[in-house]
Order: sequence, then structure tokens, then C-alpha cells
Amino acid sequence: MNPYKPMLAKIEKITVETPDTKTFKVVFTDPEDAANFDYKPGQFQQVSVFGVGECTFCLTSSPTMKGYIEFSAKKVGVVTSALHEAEEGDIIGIRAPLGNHFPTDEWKGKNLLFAGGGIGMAPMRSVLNYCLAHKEDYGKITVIYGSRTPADLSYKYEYDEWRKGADVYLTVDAGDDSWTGRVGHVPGYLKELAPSSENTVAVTCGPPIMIKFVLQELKALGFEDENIYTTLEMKMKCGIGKCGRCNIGSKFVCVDGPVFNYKEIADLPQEF
Amino acid sequence: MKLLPKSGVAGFIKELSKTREVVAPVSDGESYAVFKSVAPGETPIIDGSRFILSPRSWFMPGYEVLFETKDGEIVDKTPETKAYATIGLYLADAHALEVFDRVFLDGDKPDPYYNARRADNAIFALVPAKKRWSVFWGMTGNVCDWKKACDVVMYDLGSEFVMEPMTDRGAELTKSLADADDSKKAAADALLARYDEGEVDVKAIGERLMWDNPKWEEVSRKCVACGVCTYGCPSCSCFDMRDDLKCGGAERYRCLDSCQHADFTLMGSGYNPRPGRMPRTRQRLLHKFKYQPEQFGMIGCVGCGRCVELCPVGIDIRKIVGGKETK
Amino acid sequence: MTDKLREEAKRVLREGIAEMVIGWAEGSAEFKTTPFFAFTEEDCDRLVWNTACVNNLAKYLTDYPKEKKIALCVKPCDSASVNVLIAENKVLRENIYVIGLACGGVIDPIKAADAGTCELSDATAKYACLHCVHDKPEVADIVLGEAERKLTPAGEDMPPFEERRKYWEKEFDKCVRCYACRQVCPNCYCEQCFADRTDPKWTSRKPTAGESWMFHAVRVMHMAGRCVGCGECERVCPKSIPVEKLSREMAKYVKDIYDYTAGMGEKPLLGTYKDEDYDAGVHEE
Amino acid sequence: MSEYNPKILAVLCNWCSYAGADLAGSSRMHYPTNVRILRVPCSGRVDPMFVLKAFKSGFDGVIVLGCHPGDCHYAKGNYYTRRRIPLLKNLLANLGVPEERFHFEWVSASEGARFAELVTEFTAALKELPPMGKMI
Repeated sequence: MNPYKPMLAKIEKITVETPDTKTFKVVFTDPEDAANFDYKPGQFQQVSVFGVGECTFCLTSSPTMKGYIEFSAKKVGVVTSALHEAEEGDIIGIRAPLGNHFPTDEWKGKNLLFAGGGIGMAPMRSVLNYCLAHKEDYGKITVIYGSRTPADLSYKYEYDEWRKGADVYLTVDAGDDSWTGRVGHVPGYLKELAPSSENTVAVTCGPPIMIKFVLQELKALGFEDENIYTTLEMKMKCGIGKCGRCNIGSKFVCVDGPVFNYKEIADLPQEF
Repeated sequence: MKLLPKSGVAGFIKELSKTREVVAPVSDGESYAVFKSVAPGETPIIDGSRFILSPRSWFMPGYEVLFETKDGEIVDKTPETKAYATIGLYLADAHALEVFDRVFLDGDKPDPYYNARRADNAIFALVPAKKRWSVFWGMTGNVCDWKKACDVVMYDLGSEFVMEPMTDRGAELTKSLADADDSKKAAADALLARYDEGEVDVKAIGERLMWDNPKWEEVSRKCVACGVCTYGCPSCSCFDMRDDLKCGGAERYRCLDSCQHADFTLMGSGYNPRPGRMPRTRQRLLHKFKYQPEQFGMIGCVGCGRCVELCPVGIDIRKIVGGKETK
Repeated sequence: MTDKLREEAKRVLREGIAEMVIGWAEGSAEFKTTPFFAFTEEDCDRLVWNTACVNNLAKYLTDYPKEKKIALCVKPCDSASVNVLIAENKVLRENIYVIGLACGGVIDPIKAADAGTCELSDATAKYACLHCVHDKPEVADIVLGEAERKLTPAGEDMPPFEERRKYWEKEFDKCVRCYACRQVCPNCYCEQCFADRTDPKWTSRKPTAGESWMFHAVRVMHMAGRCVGCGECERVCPKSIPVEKLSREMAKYVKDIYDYTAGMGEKPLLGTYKDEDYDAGVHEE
Repeated sequence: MSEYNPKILAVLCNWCSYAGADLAGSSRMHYPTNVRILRVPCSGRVDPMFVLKAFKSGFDGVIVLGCHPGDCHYAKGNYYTRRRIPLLKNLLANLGVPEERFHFEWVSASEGARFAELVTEFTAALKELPPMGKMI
């Protein structure tokens, strides 16, 4: 088995999430690959656009959604630009699943709090949908999600579905004429809502500055470091701990991560 | 132990090449010797007369195509596993292959490209007669232990090599040679003892090379981020994977890369976790002396001294690790 | 000589002419020196000047803001590099105090290590020094010492035209694209090198002869009229590719047709023009 | 075996030479179909990298045309080019690329005939040489 060889996959559907983000729904072309494929929420994949390069994305679909996988890409570099130019039916390469996952088994019986910002919702969507599908295993689920503008909110088409099993709170940094919801930052909303830290696990993903203040609020609410989870991001090439660039201290984000809790992160050099 | 007179080297290699593809340092231009497959009639340079570049260039070539796409299919380009014999790499380089093995072969996803060159490769490691000024094997490990990484250890005694087989394969390949007497064995041991100078204290080194040591700034000030240290290193294994378009499809290749380059960790968003020369210098040293011992209990540096010799600005890893520049 | 240099460095710091002195200090072996940054008079006692002072220290000028007052020890070739940086407005002349050192050539540390001596001779000299004719820095606030050129000048080293393509193909095939030649060059200061750009992709990272041809050819073009011939690129190449050969030929040609020498002009060669320039666009009927 | 048809890249300044090529076309002048035209705003835009990349990618010849000195739409773009081009020629010679493969000349908007003549001559000259061959 060659770990560098991608599986071929066809882009089934492209959903425009925000002006610069698209979600790609892909299906493996080889039925054998599709049958053998299994993953856990929080794992990531390497997506190849042949001739352009490879890029790291988290699997934003949940393992409970069978038969296809999804990932969201914001247009920033050459590979993501090429992906944004792709059309439905195009063939791409996928190496997945890679990395560790959210410890959803350990969380059983606990309340869950998700605090996300912008494209940071992508890794959290996977675990959120997974937990919602196994609602009976978990306590109360709370989602706080914010973005710069209403247009930058991703996965709008799923909010109604989420609301069936979770409390969903949305906020934007700057509203527009059509926006009737809350205006303000995620940390401020978190402080206002003040969810209980008792028997609760918090998951936070988003821009570093948001994470910094969300952490402060979570600490103030009494969350312990080991109950706060996030996914880290580093440049990756091989995705299997060999190419040597995604290390933080002696941990490779691609093998030991991308999911870390803050107790683990506190032991690492402050390099990310 | 066996004896191989230097005049017999060409014949020995000819014999060896009947069953295995022989890889050895050969002349490359005017000043260096590089590891290549030895062509018939070509004489390897193993007498210490030239600066031998690291065997990494053979085990991890400058670039190799991983796969191609053709007609919508992926064509795997994993090379065939062949029988090789690598001759004339330093004992330290043989130890560096053990570091490579940890990186490439351990875990549940071994690297097939590296494995194809490593799986059946008889290692003839060299202990040169003349210890170069830059060599510091003894500071990074127990040199006698490194012999286990080889099939045959060759001690250069001037006019002849004492060949010490370490494995059955090594014994098989050297059985045609004459036996060495006790005086030669003693000379060989004395030669190796000269390389086993210095002390290894991983813990002390780890403490000296603290992540937030203010001295890092000073160490890295003169660094020009050229990355020659990493390209010359036998145990540096970092690589890059890129795509190129070619007629009728695309190919993905991997090429050497260096943690000293600014774009090594530069992300698409423009954010770089190691933006300056200081974090990059620190990364290289900590990777070898702290992270790799934590990951698999082995110092990543083997003390071959090539970075000391090649560094254009004279940064001496021995002084940094020995605490003379970071005290 | 070293004593004079130390005295001068101390004076510069004492009188506040500069905040730091960039010079050379003793390295790990007698044929190795290492760049050294002196901030105090005490530090200055570590400065040395000998034939092993091979580094072109002008490289470090662009690491610091223009406003910083820096004293720099230079050999004749390094002083030309400083002048290129001044002409290109990367450093301000008034903020740089240049301590010039008369130089009769320096050694190549690897050649010297192999020869076992750091005596300067044709065999141990850095290759670029065999092409150099200068013994005194052009741009300097003070010049220390006297020097005499004893090296035998190297002759024409470009292979005949018919062999060149083969020759360069063989040389560039060795290149591993470590970019050490670029990194060590005092006048390669672009924030993003064309070779690192992913879009447009001028050259692939793949170290094949063709791609490396592209990299080196463009680098020579970018260095046209700017390369001072210090030979650092050639010295640091871990594959001993004669990287500088093309730039050296270019410098000769620039001298021929524009009477311009890199590091001697007040304006960059390609940033100016003259009405009477050699006109390559006019073809005789 | 089919006849060898050299591939030629022609880098033309928008204001003079491209108009010249246009004139050649609209006046129905005949010239070889070997040229691929790259239009640039000014011959001053011709980065030597364009030419080197063309040779690297397997073009057999490159021809760069611009406004006559003094005629530049941007006043002095072509003066800078005039300085650069001989250096590039010298570099190519040192790399072993024959000088017949690279041509630089001034062609104004009214010189359609000159353009056709130039391309014809250049193509004929290249046919005398072996193919450049792609550098791998």
C-alpha cells in the first residue's frame, strides 16, 4: 500500500458557501475505495488537483453521512484557486483519512459546547453532525457561531437541521440590512450566554485571535484545559509524519493532531 | 575479521557487482565525491582523499517521481526492490540510515520508495584513517553501537582495509577475503577508539538547547538561511511534494527541502509559524537533539561534521550543542 | 593588522559612529573564520583579519533597518557590494561606516582543509580571487593595511561555444536547488524570489538540468550589472557548480559595451539609459 | 519524415510592432505561420525571463520587436529594453544558444512589410539550425 498514492474521486456537487468558500461533495470513483473508506470526525485529508498540487482540508462531512465526503475550501493559494475553478464531474485525488480525531467516545454523557468563527466551522461541522446523529449519547448541545458578515456564515442550509437537536446561536461582526440577528463577536456572545462548564466539553475553532479570547471566556466560566478542544493547523505535505514540516515541538500535527486539547497544547512550544 | 588490500578494492567491487548493484562515492566535478551506482570500470573514492557528500543523495534522490496520471489513471512509480551494496559511507552515515528508518519505515505507513532502496542493501561502512577536523561522532552517540547498523565495517589502515562483518550477509559477502591477524584487529579497534571521543548527555543537551533560550538570537544572527547544512546532512530527511504538468497528464514528485527555507512552513494564507531565521535555526537543532530523541529515542545528529565544514558562515553545531555558544 | 582593525572598531563604537561592528572572528579551525557582530569594545577583541576572512559581510546590511548605524569590515569585493546596495537605495551611505581592508586574496576553507594549510596560494585561494584585480576597497571611510596580489590570474575559463550547451547541462544537472547561491549573495535581497513563486510558476522546484538552467540563467540576468564577482555563490555551492562563471562573463561584457563596472557606478546599470547606448535593434541591411 | 517547422515566439509591443503585424495581416502579406505572437504593452515589459522560459520550454527561436527609439508610447520603455537585450544575448551565447535564435529589432506600426520580411528571414535562418529541443 503506497501512502502517497491518492484515491480518485469525482466532484459530485459544489456548494457556494460564502463569497470565497466553496464546499465540495466528492464520491470515490473506485467502488472498492468507497466501500473500504471509513473515518472519524476531526480527521483530515490531502486533496490533489493533479498538475497543481496537494492541499490539506479537514473532512467536514460526518461519518454518519454515508457514501460521500465533503470538504470546504477557502480560495487562498494555487491549489484552492484551482479547486474553485473546478466543475462538477471533475476528478481529483484524495488521501484520507489522516490524523487523529475528536474523542467522541470519551465525551459520551457530557454536554457539548461548540464555539466557532468563520471557516473554523468546517472541522466542527463534522463532529457536530456526528454528535447530533448520536444525540442520545450526549447531553445538551450548544453551538455559538460567528463570522465577519452574514454572507460569511457557512452551512446556512443546515442550521434548521442543527436546531432540531442543539441550541444554535449566530452572531456577525457587522450586520447588513437583511440581518436581524445579533451583532458582535463570538467571545462576547459566549460571555453573555454563560453556558455552564459542569460536565461540559468545549470545542473551539476559528481565527487565532478569536480562539485567544474564547479561551479566556471559557476559563472564566470554569472550563478545565483538558475539556477544551481545538484543531491546529500547520503547513503539511505528506500528511503521514515524514516530510517534517508540521511539527510543533516533538508532535506532528498530521499524526498526533490535528485535534488537541489545551492541556496538550500547553506542553508544546508556542509556535503555531 | 577479514583483510582487503587497497589494491584489491577494484576486484572486490567487480566481484560484488555480479550479485548486487554497487553504490559508492565517485568523483563529481573537481572537489567532491557523491554516491552513485558505480559504472563498470569506475573507481570509487573511499581512501579519504576527497570530501564525500552525504549518501542521502542516493537514498533520497534530488527528486523522484511518486506517481503519474495517465488517461485518468494513477501510475505508481515505486521503484523495484533490488539487491544493492553501499560501500564507503562513513560509519556515522550508516547510523544516519537508522534515523531514516525510524522516520520512513516505522509506523503504519512505511515509505515504499525509500524501502525499495533500503530493504536489501548491504552496508559497507567506512572508518577513515584520517579523522577530519570537523568530525564529532563521539559527541552524538556510542560509536561502537553504530556498528550494528552495518553489514561490514571497513577500517582504513592506510594500505589496507580491515573488514569486520557484522551480519550473516556481511560474512557471506566477505568470505573470499583473507583473515586478519590480531595486530590488525587491535589497530582497527584503536582507530575506532579515536572517533569515540566526547560525551553524550541527551538530557544536558536538551536543557542547554531550551526553546526560549535568549541565545538563539545570537546563534542565528549570522545564519544566511542557505540550508547547506540540511542538504549536506546524512540524517536530514525533510522533503517537499509538488506537481508538474507533463504531456498527457501530471506527475507528482518529491524533492529535497530544507527547514531553513522561508517557504518551508509558509501556509497558503500567508501565515508562517517560523517567520525568521531564528525559529528556523532553532527548529533544526531542536529537531535533531530534542524532538527526535523524544519521538524515537535517538539523537538525529550523527556527528559527521559536514554541516560544520560546508556552512558558509562557519556556524559550528559542536559549539552550540556543547554549550559554548548558548551558555 | 588585526590589532589595527580592533583599535578602529573600538574607536567606532566609543565615538558612537556606529551601534555595531560587523567583522570576522576566529572560527572552529585555523582556516575558518565566522562573521561576528561586535556591540561592545570588549567584543572588538574577538575581531580578526587574515586570509581566511572569506565571507562577504555586506549580506547582513539588508537584515537591518536603513536607519541603523552600522560599521562594516569589507574587502575590496565586499565594498563593491556595499556600493551596489547604496546605488539601489537599500542602505544609506551616511549610516554605514565602512572599514576597508586591503586584500590580496582569501582562501577557500574547503580547499585549505584538504591542502592542510591556510597559506594563501593558487591552490588554496578562493576561485574568484584568481579573477580579481583589486587590492583596495573603492568605497571606504578608512582603509587599513597594504596588500600585494601574488596570485596568478586565472585565464579564460568558458568552454568553446560548441561545447557550452553540453557543459552547462552537465553542471546544472548536479544542482539540487538548495538556493544557497542566492541566499549567500549580498545583492540577492528580493523579498520573494521568482524561484519561490508558485503563481506564475517560472521554474519548477524539480532539480532537473532544464529547470536549474532556468533558475541559474534568470539569476545571472537579475545580477547583470550588479554582480561584483565576490564568488560567494561559487564557494558555498555544495555541488561545486561554477555558478559564477556566467556572471563573470556578463560583467566583462557589461564593461565592454557600457563601460560600467558593478559597484562602481552611482546608478544601477539597468535603471538608467543613455541616448547613445549601443543599439542592438538596428540591423544593417 | 515531415519537414522541420521551427516554433517561434514573437514578443510584440502593443503600440508599434503589434500594429505592424496587424498591418501585415490586413494588407494580406504572406509570412510563415511559425510565429506565435505574445502581445505586451511595451517592449520595456519584456522581462528576460520570458525569453529564457520560452527557450527552456522548447521554442526554437524568440523574436522581440518594439517601437523605434524615441517613438515609445511610454516615452522611454524601449530605451531600457535596449540596454537589457544585448546582455541577454550575451548570456544566451555563454549558455551555448546560438545568437541566430534570438532576434531583437525595431518595427513601427507602419512597417507591416518589414515585419513580414523579418519573420520570413528569421524562420529561414532557424531552418538552417537543428531543433532547439526541450530542456528536461
